[in-house]
Amino acid sequence: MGLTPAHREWRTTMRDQIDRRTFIGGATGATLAGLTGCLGGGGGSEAPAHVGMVYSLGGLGDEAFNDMTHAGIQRAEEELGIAYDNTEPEGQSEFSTFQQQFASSTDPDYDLVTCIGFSQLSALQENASEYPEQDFMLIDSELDADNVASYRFREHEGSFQVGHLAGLLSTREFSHEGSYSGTEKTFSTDPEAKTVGFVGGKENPLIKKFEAGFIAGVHHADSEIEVRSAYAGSWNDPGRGQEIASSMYDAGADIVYHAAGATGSGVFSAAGERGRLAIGVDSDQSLSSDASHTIVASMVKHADTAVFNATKDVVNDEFQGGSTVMLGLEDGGVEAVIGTDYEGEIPQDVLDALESSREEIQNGEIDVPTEPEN
Amino acid sequence: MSAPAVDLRQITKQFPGVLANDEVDLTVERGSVHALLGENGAGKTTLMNVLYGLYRPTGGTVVIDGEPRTFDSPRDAIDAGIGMIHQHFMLVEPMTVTQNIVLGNEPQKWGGLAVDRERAREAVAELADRYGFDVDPTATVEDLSVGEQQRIEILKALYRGADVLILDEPTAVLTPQEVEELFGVFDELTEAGKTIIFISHKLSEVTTAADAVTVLRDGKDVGTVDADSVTDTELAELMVGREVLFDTDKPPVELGDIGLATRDLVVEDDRGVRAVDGVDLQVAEGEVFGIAGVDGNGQSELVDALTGMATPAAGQVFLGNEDVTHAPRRQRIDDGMAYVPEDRQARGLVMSYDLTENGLLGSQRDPQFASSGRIRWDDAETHADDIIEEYDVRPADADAAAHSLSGGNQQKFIVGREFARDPDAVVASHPTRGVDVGSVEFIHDQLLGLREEGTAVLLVSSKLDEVRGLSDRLGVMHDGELVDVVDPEEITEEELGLLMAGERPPDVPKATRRVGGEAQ
Amino acid sequence: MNPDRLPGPIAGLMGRLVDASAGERLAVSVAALLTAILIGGVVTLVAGVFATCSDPILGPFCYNPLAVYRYLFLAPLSDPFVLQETLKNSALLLFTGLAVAVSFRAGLFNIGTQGQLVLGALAAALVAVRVGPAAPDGAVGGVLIAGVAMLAGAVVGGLYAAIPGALKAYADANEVITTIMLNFIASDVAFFLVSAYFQKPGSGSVETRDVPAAATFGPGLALAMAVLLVLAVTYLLWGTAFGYDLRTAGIQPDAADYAGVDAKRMMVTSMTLSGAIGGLGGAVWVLMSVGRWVNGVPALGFDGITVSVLASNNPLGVLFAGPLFGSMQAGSLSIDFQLGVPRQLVGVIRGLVILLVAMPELFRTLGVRWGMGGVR
Amino acid sequence: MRPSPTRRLAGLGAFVLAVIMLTAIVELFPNTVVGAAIGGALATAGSILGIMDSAYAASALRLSVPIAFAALGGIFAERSGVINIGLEGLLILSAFTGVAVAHWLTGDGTTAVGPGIVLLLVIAVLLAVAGALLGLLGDTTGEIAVRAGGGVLATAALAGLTVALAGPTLAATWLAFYTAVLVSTAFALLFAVVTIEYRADQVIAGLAVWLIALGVAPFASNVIWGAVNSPGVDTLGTWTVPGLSELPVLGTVLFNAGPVVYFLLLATPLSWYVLAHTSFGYWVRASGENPKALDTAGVDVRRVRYAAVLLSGVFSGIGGAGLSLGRVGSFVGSGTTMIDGRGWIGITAMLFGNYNPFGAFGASLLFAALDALQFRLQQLNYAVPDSLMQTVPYVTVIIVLALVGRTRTPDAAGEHYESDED
Repeated sequence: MGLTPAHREWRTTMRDQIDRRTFIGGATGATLAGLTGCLGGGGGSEAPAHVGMVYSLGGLGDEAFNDMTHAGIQRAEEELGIAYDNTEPEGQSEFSTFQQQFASSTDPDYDLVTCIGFSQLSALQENASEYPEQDFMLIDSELDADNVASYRFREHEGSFQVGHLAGLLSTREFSHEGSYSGTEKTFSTDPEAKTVGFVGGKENPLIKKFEAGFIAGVHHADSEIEVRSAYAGSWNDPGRGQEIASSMYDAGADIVYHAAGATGSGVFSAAGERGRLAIGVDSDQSLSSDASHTIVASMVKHADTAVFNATKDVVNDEFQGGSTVMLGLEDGGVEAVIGTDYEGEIPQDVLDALESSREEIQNGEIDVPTEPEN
Repeated sequence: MSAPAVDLRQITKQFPGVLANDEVDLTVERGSVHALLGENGAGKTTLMNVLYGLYRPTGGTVVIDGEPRTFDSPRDAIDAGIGMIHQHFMLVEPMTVTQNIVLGNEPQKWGGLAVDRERAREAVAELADRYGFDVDPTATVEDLSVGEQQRIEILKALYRGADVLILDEPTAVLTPQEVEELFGVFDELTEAGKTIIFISHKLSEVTTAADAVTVLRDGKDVGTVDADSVTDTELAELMVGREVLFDTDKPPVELGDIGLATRDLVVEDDRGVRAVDGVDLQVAEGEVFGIAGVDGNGQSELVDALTGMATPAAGQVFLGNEDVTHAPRRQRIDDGMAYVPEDRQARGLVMSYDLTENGLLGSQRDPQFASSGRIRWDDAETHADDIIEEYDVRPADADAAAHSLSGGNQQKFIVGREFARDPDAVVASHPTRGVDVGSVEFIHDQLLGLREEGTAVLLVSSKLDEVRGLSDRLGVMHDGELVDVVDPEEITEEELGLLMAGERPPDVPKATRRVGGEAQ
Repeated sequence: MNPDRLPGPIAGLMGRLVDASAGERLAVSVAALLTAILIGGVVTLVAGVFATCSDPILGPFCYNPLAVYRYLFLAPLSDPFVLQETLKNSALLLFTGLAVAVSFRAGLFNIGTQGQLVLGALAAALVAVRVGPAAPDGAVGGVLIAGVAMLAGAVVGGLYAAIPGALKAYADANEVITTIMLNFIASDVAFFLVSAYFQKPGSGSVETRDVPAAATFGPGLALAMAVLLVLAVTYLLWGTAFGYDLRTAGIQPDAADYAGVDAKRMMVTSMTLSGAIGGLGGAVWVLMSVGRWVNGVPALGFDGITVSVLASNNPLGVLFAGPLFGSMQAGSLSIDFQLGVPRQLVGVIRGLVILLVAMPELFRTLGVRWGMGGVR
Repeated sequence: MRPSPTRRLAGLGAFVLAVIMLTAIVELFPNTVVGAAIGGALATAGSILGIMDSAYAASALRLSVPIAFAALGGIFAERSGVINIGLEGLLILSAFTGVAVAHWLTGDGTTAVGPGIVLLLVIAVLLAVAGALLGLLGDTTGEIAVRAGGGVLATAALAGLTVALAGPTLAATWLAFYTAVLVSTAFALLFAVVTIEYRADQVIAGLAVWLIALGVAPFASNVIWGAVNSPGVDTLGTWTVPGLSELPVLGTVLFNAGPVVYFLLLATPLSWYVLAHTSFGYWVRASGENPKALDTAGVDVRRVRYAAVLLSGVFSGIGGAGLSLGRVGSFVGSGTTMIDGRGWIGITAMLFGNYNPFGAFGASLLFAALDALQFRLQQLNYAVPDSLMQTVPYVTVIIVLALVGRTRTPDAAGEHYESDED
C-alpha cells in the first residue's frame, strides 16, 4: 500500500490536469487553433495519431471515471504528441452518433475512437461492423471484433481493498483533524457501531461488482460489520447522494464508499457534515474534491492507463484489435489509494493487513465475488 | 332644488364601426330610482360604463352634483361617489363576504403588515345593519345565493362611499322573490339618500321599482318618462319603436303535418333557474310561428333546446314525428333542421375561416360536399359562391375570412347557408339583427319562400314588426312561459305590449288553430 | 405559388392552408427565429469572453458567432455525417412536430408527446424483438416486422395519449398538467419494465434486445415516411370532414357544437391521433436510430413542441421547421466538435425561439412602431 | 382558501391512495417473502416504522426544500392568475448561478468579497431600473425613486451585514446565494414581461423558460469550467440553535439544520400569512380568481401579477441555490441537471396541496418522505424499484385532478387580463 512511483507520477499528472482545466476552459482548446472559422478544416495534421474520445454519461468534470480517461489522453498528448477531440453524450442514444461521427470523419481521420463506459457496448457492436476500417477501444465492457480493443477492470478487487480498509478502520478508534466547508472539524470512526455503507448510482451489473467486492472486503476484516447499500437511481443527483449517505451515517456507518458518478460528491458532503469518512471511486478523489478531508481513500481505476496504453499501441502500430485486457490489482489496473490528507495517518497494522489481502487476492487465496452476497 | 346627482349631457361613444351612444342625455335626481330601459344592444351598458369611468366618452360631458367630471378609470368614478354593480358580479367567489367588500380598501393594522379583519368585519356588519341587509360577513361568497351575492355587490359599492349606485340588469338572474327583496333594498337605500340607476329591459319591473324611466333605442335616447304615469304599453312602444311596416302579403299556404314541436319543455340555465318553464308549441309545415317577447324571457334557451345545443331538464322536443329530445345536434342537422343562431360570431361562423369553409359549417358531412369523409372543396366553394351571389354578401369573395365581413354580411351569409339546406324545419333567432334594410327585406322574402315550400319555421325576434308581419301565429313569451298564442294580424300593438309584460288583457284575438294533428 | 393553377382538389386544399392570417404568422415565426438567432449570437459572443482559448477571434472574444451559425446551418451540406444526422433528426422531428401540431390544432396542449413517444418506442422495440424470429427471412420479413412494430408504437402511443384526452373531456382535468405528469410516468415505467423484464442479456445498460436487422431502415426511408405522413395529416385536417371537425373544435368550440361536433369525443380522438403519431415517431426512432429501446430517450417530444410552435401548428410549416431544427441539432455536434462551442447553445436558441414565437404581440408592436403595416 | 368538503375528501383520498400505492410497491417486490404474505407485511410495517426516526424526519425535511420552495413560488404565481410551469428552469438557473458566483469568488484559493458585492448590486440596480421602466414601482417619480433606491439599499445593507457577520469565505458563499436569488428573480421578470406585457401563452412561455435554463446552465458550465459539472465550492453550512438543538427529537429535526431549511420553515407560514391576512394576499387571490373584480376595486391587476411572478422567482431562487450552495456545494449540469425534476414535483406538490402553502409544504414533505423511505428500505434489503416509486407523486396528482377536476385551479389562471379600454 502507499504510493507506488507510478501512482506518484500519475498523481502529478492529475494535479496538472486539474490546474489546467481552469485555464484551458474548452476541452477542445488544443485543436481550436486551426479550426476556427473554416468548415471541415483539419487541425494538428502533423500529429502521429488522432484520437476521438466518447465519454460516458455524466461528462467531464465528474472528478471520477471520465476525468480519469481524460487524464490518460492528456498524458498521451503530452508524451506522444497525439491530438484528440472530446465528445460528451447526454443520453444513451447519443453514443452511437458520436462513435459514428469520429468513425466517419475523414478530416482528421481518427486513428482510434475511445468508447468509455459499458453503456457504449450496444452502439459499438453495430458501429464496429459498420466501420471495419476504424479502430476502437472500449473501456469497461468487452466486444469481440477485430477492430475493437477491450479493456476491463477487476473493480471488485479494488473495491475489496477499500472494503477491507473500511472494515479495519470502522472497528477501531480512528480520527483525522481537517476542515469542511471552511470550518475545522474532526473526522472519525465510531468503534461501537459496526456499520459501513455503499452508495451506487444506477443499479446495474457493473456497479454491483463494486458493491460485491466492497462487502466482501468489509467482511474480510470483520464478518459482523453491517454493510448498508443503496442506489440513488441517478448519476447526476448529488443532493440525493448526500441524503442517502447521511441516512447511512445516521444509522451508525463510519465510512461510506460510493460508485455513483456525480451523485457521489453528495456522499463527501454528507461525510463532511457528519464528521465521518468516505471512500472515493475511479480516481483519487481526494485530489479534486472540495471535501478532501473526508476521503480516507479512493478505489482508483486506472482507466487513464488503459487509454494511454491503447493510444501508444496505435502510435506504434501495435493496436491489439480483438483482444480484451483485464486490469486488476496485479497489474496496477485498480488499486486502493490513501487520500492525500490521510497519508501517514493510517496505522501500520492496517496497511500491513491491506498489503497481505492484496497478495492473497493476487495469488488466488481470496476469491472476490462479483455479485453482492445479500 | 339641488343639482341632479347625475347629469349626462350629449354623451356619444363611438367604437370602431359601431356608434354605441349617440348624444344621449340622462338626468337623475338625488334620492330617486331611475331606470334605463332598452333592448339588448341599445347602448344602456355602454352609457353606464362611461359614467363609471370604464369607457371614455367620444363626446359629451359627465356632470356629477353639478360639477363636470372626467373619469380616467373606475377609481375616479368611485372617488366621485359612483358605484356599479355589474351584471356579472365582480366577486371573488372563494373569498369571504368581508374580504370581497373591503377588497382594495382593506383596513390595516400593524403598520400595514396585516389586514385588520376585526375592523373590516365590524365595518361590514355595521353597513349591513344600517341598510337592513341580512348577510353573514364571514360566509364564503360562492356558498351564497345569487340574490345574496348581489347584496354583497351593493355593500361593496356602499363601502367605497358610493352615493350613486348603478345596477346593470339586476333582476336578470334573480328569482321573483329575490326581485321583490331587491326592490325593498332600493327603498332602504333611497331613504338613506342614495341614488339608484338600474338597467332593465323588463317593462313590469321598471314601472314597479323606478321613479323615472329613460328609454334608449339604437344608441339614442328616445325620452324620459315618469314611471308612475306611463303604461307598459307605451314603454313597449318606446322601446321597440315603430319601424317601417313591411307589406308582406302572405299567400295562403296549405298546412302540412307538425314540423317542429315541444311538449312541457323545461330548460334550466347555468344557474339552475328555469329559463323555459313548461312550453308547449307546434309549428306546422308551411307555417311561420313567431315568438315575441322582451329579450331574456327564455327565448334563447328555448331555441337551444330545439336545436340541440342544450339538453332540456324535462319535456320533449319533436322534429316531424320524431322525438329528438336527446338526439345529438348532428342528428337534427341530418334530419333537416336549419338554425340561424342568435350569436353569429360565436356559433354561426368560425371567424378565422373563409366563406368556403364557413359555408360547410354543419354540412361538412353532407354528401353534397363530402364523399366518404372527403370534402370536395370545389363544390364547397361553388356553394359559398352561390350563397354570396344569391344573398348579395360583400365582399363577394369566397376566400375572404369571416371576420373581415361586416356584421350584416356575416348574417346574410349565415341565413343563406342555413336556408340553402332545403330544410324541413327552420329555427331562426333574430335573423335580421344588425342587417341593413334592403337585406332585411330579402331575408324576409326567403323566409316566406321557405314557408311556401312547406317548411316549418320558428322565428324568434325582438322586432315586433318583423314577427307580426311574417308569422302565421304569434307566441308571446314572458318569464319562461308561453303566455299566449295570438293572431298577429288581429292583435294590436298595445295588447301585444301587455302580453310581453306578462299581463293578459281580455279578449286577445286568439290564433285560430290551423294545425293538423298533435305531435306524436 | 398560385393556387388557381393547380388541379381542382389540390388548389382547394392549398387555399385552405394558406388562409388570411398565415402571412402574419409566417412573419412572426421568421422574426422570432431571426431574433433568437441574433440573441443566440450575442450569447455566444459574450460567452466567449468567459471561455479561455488559445486563439481568440478578436480581443477577448473566443467564439465566432458567424462561424457557429455557418456550422449550424451549413454543415450538412459539406459533411456527409452531419447530413446523415440531419436527415435522422429531421425525420424524427417531423413526426413529433406533427404530433404536437395535431393536438394544438384541436385546441389541446399535448405536452405529453415525449411520454407517448417513449412508450410507443418501447412497444415497437418489444414487438419487433418478439415477432422477429417468427417472421420470414429477407426483405419481406423486415417489412413485416417493421410494419407490425410501427403499428404497435402507434397504438400504444395513441392509447397513452387517450388518457389525458379522456381526463380532459370527462373529468375536466387540465391536459397540460396531466400530460407532463404522464411524461415522467412513461419514462419511469419504461425504465422499470425494461430493467425488470426485458433487459438485454449481458448489457450493462438498461435496454431491450436488438430488433432484427432486417426491420431497421435508414433516414432516407424514415424521412420519406415522415413527409408522407405530414402530407396525409395535412390532407386529413384540410381535406376531410373529420379534419374540419377537429380544427373547428380547436379554434371555436361553440361553432363546433353548432356544426354538430361531439366536442368531448373529439378531444379523445384528436389526442389519440396525436399520440399515435408520437408513438410512430418512437417506433421510427427505435428502427432507424438505435435498433433497440434504450433508456434515456432523447427529448424529441419537447423538440416537437418547438417545431410545432415555430410552424404555428401548421403541418406544412412543420415540414420546414422540423428540418431546420434537425439541422441545428446535427450542427450542434459540429460546433462543439470543430469550434469548441458547447453544443447546449442550440438548446438555448431553441428555448428562445419558443419564447419569442409565443409573444406575437411583441412583433406586432414593433411592426407598428417601425411602420410596417404588413405585420399587422 | 376554504376547501369545500368534497375537496378535502378528495385530498384525503389521494393521500390514502399514495400510502396504499407505496405499500403495494413495497409489498409487490420484497426480496424475501413470497408465501408468508401476512408475516411479511407485518415485518415490513415494523421495519418501516423503525426507520422513521428523527434523522429520517430531518432528511425528509431537507429533501423537501427545493420542492417546497418551487411549490410556494408556484402558488403565488398561479393564485395571481399566471401559470408558471418554468419553475424547474428557475431552480436550475439559480442552482448554477450560486455555484458559478461562489466559485468565481473563492475558486482560486483566495476570497474576493468585493467583486461579489459589486455584482450583487449591479443586478439589484438592473432589476430596480427594469421595475421602474415597467412602471411597477409606483406612479410618481418620488415613489419610484424611494422604492428602487430602497431595494438597492436593502440589498447593499444585507450584503454588508453578511460580510460583517461571516468570515470571508462564508460571506462570499452568501453573496453568491443572494446573487442566485436575484438572477432567478430577473428571469422570472423576463417571464412576467413576456406573459403579462406581451400576452404570450403562459404554458408555452413557461416551457421556454425551462428549455432555456436547461440549455444555458450546462452551456455556461462548459464555457466556464470546460465541463458540464462544476468543481466543488463551500456550502452555507448548518445553523445550530444552542440549547434547543439538544432537545430529543426536535433538536435534530428543527434546530440543527442548514439555513435554507430554516428559510423554508419561515417561508411556509409567512406565505400562508401573506395570502390569508395581508392586502397583497387578498389581491393576489382576487387577481387569480376574478381579475376584473380587483380591477374594478381600483387595484392594478398588472402590478399584482408582476409581484406574484417575481415572488415565484425569489422562492425558486432560494430553492435552487439552497440545493447547490446550501447542501451539495457543486453544480451538476449533465443530463437533467442536479435539479432532476424537482421543479416539476414542486408543481405537483402545489396542486396536491391545493394551492395552500401549508398544503404544498405538506405534499412536498410527503413526496420527500417517500423518497427518503425508499432509500432507507433499500438499505434494509427491501428491493424497492425506485423508478416506480418516483411515479407516486405524478400518479397521485393525476388521480387528484381526475377526481376533483379543474375546479381547484384559480378561475382566471392562464388567462391574460386587460382592463377594458382606457
